[in-house]
Amino acid sequence: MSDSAFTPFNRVQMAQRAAADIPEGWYVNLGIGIPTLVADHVPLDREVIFHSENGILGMGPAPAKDAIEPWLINAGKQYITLRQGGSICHHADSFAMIRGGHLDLCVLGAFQVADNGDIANWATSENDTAPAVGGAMDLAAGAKRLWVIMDHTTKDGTSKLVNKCSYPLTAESCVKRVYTNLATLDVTDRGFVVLGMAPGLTLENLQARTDAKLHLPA
Amino acid sequence: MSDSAFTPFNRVQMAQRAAADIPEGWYVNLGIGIPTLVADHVPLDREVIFHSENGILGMGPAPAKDAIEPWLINAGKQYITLRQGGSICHHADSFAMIRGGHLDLCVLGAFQVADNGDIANWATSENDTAPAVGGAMDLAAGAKRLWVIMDHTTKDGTSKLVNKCSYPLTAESCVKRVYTNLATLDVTDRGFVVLGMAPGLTLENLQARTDAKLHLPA
Amino acid sequence: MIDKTVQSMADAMAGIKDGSTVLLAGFGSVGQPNALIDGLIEQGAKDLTVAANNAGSGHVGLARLMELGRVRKIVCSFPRSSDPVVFETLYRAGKIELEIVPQGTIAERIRAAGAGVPAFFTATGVGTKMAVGKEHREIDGRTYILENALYGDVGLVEAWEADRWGNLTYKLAGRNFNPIVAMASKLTIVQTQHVVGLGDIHPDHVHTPGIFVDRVLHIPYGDPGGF
Amino acid sequence: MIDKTVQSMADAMAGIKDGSTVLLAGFGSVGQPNALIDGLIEQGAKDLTVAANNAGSGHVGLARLMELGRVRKIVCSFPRSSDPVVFETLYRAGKIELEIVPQGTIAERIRAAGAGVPAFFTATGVGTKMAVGKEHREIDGRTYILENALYGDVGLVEAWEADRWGNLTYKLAGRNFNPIVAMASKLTIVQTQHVVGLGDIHPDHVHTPGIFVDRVLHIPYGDPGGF
Repeated sequence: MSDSAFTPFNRVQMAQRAAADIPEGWYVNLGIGIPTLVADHVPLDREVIFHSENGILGMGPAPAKDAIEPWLINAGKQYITLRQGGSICHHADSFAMIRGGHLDLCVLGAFQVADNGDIANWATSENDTAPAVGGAMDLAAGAKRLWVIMDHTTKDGTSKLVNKCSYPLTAESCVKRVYTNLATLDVTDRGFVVLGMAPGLTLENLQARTDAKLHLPA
Repeated sequence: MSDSAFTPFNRVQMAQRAAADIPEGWYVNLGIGIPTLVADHVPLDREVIFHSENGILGMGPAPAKDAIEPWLINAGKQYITLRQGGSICHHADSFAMIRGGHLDLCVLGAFQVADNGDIANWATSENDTAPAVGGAMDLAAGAKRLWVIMDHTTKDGTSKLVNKCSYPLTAESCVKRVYTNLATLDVTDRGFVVLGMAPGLTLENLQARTDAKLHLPA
Repeated sequence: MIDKTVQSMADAMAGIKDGSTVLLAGFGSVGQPNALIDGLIEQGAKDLTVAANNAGSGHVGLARLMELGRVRKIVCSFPRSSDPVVFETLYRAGKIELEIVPQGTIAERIRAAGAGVPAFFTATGVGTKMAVGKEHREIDGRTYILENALYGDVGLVEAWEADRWGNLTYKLAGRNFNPIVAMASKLTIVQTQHVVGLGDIHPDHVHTPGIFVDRVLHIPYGDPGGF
Repeated sequence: MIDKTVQSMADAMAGIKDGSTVLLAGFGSVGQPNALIDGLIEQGAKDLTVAANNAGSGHVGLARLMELGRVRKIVCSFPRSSDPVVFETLYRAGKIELEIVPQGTIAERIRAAGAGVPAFFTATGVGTKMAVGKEHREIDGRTYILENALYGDVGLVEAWEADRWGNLTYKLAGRNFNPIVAMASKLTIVQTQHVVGLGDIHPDHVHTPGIFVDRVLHIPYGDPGGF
């Protein structure tokens, strides 16, 4: 396989692309890692209401170092701010928001996404010692939409967009869109549909890096 | 059957006897009717915390007419006061208190109580048109203890303490004590045990008015 | 800018369809969205299933909606009231369906609908008519029955304060079913006594976060008059 | 006069038995009853099952309790932490049992225990390792699994304010698991930053009503230091 010249998206660009697709008024939970960066690219005057599993609705940007409120942390245990209009609830109510289908969107990282929308993002082996699931299964199964932001392949070039997840599942048939460093793809009844690619990349080159079959929009 | 002279308890005395048996610190829900009177006979300095199904904990006495708070009503839709230390919660949390076994006591009226603790207090016929159950089934099944205050017999002399309820059940095997206008009785593994009787009444006379078999304390 | 406030009753009621399930908060006349019920009467949706604690009183509000033949079925715990003539007349004539549910079961079923719990076991009603035809199960030595979530297509709520994000507070016994009705309904419509600025409600004091609210209409009627 | 405040850690911990299930509130180091965990270490109960969001960090608090061999089983969603060495060492050595539960499922299981719901259906975990061996059921076209309530013999809670009836408030993210742990535990023990007079907490602002609280110990430590 010969590569033509192309420029993969960097982490910030991946977050920016997802951020650009979030309309005002959505209730959104962002997972740890690149998904967390998404919030930085939603302008404050486009009101998107960020949720954190530990009972926070209406998270704002990170605080200045001299303005930390020690009683305000997010699910990643980072200090946060609360926007005007933000509110607090207990853990069961917070997960009622998630599990009751009230979040418009959740953005998670993943190890693998299958072309039927299955996601694996919490353990890399069936025999993982002491795997940590946190709120990922609730978010994946509960949010109205699940988007994934992840690299297109592992460091050794193995595709993370697969026909069938080999890692333990987080949830079945729930991913709606994937933002990778190479492309943006929707998960549809036909499988992965390519919405956009990194500059200079061809569909052929993208397919060469992808286990799952890629489609163009109908 | 010939009656010896005796003086049945009146409604206030029935309420007083139950009130005297409630220790400080109990969380108590009082049903509509005579049970509501119980609160009037618990002195305020013996702190008993009264609960109402509509999310009220810490009900105080009825308000003076010129001091009504129109946003404070109880489950019987009467104006109430809230004691210092009182609190409000929503209906599901209020019934979580009931159904989760957090109330020390519920006092209800009843049509019939059986000697296995079954209670019938919400409908007088299997074919009742539009029977109204309210919170009675939750309270009967959920409270740690259920006491009943009721007349010993119907107006025509039919015993309300029975071997088996003929009216539709509210809950099974949950009544622990019954205060009637003739006696106080515990419901035990042996059935009804008479703890006290109206002045002048004999056990023989009480049994003559009672379908269920009466026992004396062991 | 998110602004869930609407300026007219017509906007508040827009889109409610025939055949909807409407969850109605309130207990007694406290915390009851009377203006919205009148709005629903005006709006015209019919063939409704209405879940509420009781089945209306007199000839106003829910009773009026039933009297107009717009309610196919009522789900409630206590159909009696000070003046239940409308309900009783319809019920005896076989013109309205009734599902009686213990008050705690109805509250928990509504909360379950909001929390993503489609069904749960409960001890309430075991051994009674309420348990007939329901799945029974013994768990740790006690018998329980299975109850289903009660979802609303529409929820009508009365708040004390609301902001433009739809954050709500309630006043005293006005809270009752309101927070769970808001959670359980696809379209939650709120009438509020006060509209306040964003941030005016302390984050620790919000009773219903805006995520559960779709539309807010300002109806500053003052105190409830009676029952 | 009801007075749930206790004057010493020994009084707060009195009667906790070997073999108890202990529900531990807190998320990160916020709203976490650190003093009570130290009290439990001192008190000596062993063979404990501990349910918490994670499995301790460093060699203090829950990690210390585990390191002392007092925890038979841990129920949590996220056993990893910045320094999970104690848990991982015990776990690899087969000296501690682990039950991994999705965070929302653990929260709902705890709430269910407090609310009289012994079991409920949920979509979380369907199709995953979490669903293995659990009852599956299709309801309205979606598959759910059955989860059981998670009851505490003892619940450890941190509050911001408490009064002598045991009414509590929490500060911001300090709320987290605290209200549901209080609901679900037979013996709920609270450490509070502030003891306030009865009536000082507005009835509309009480987060945990005293009915869910047994003992209150005043531990005014100030702000949490970090994670």
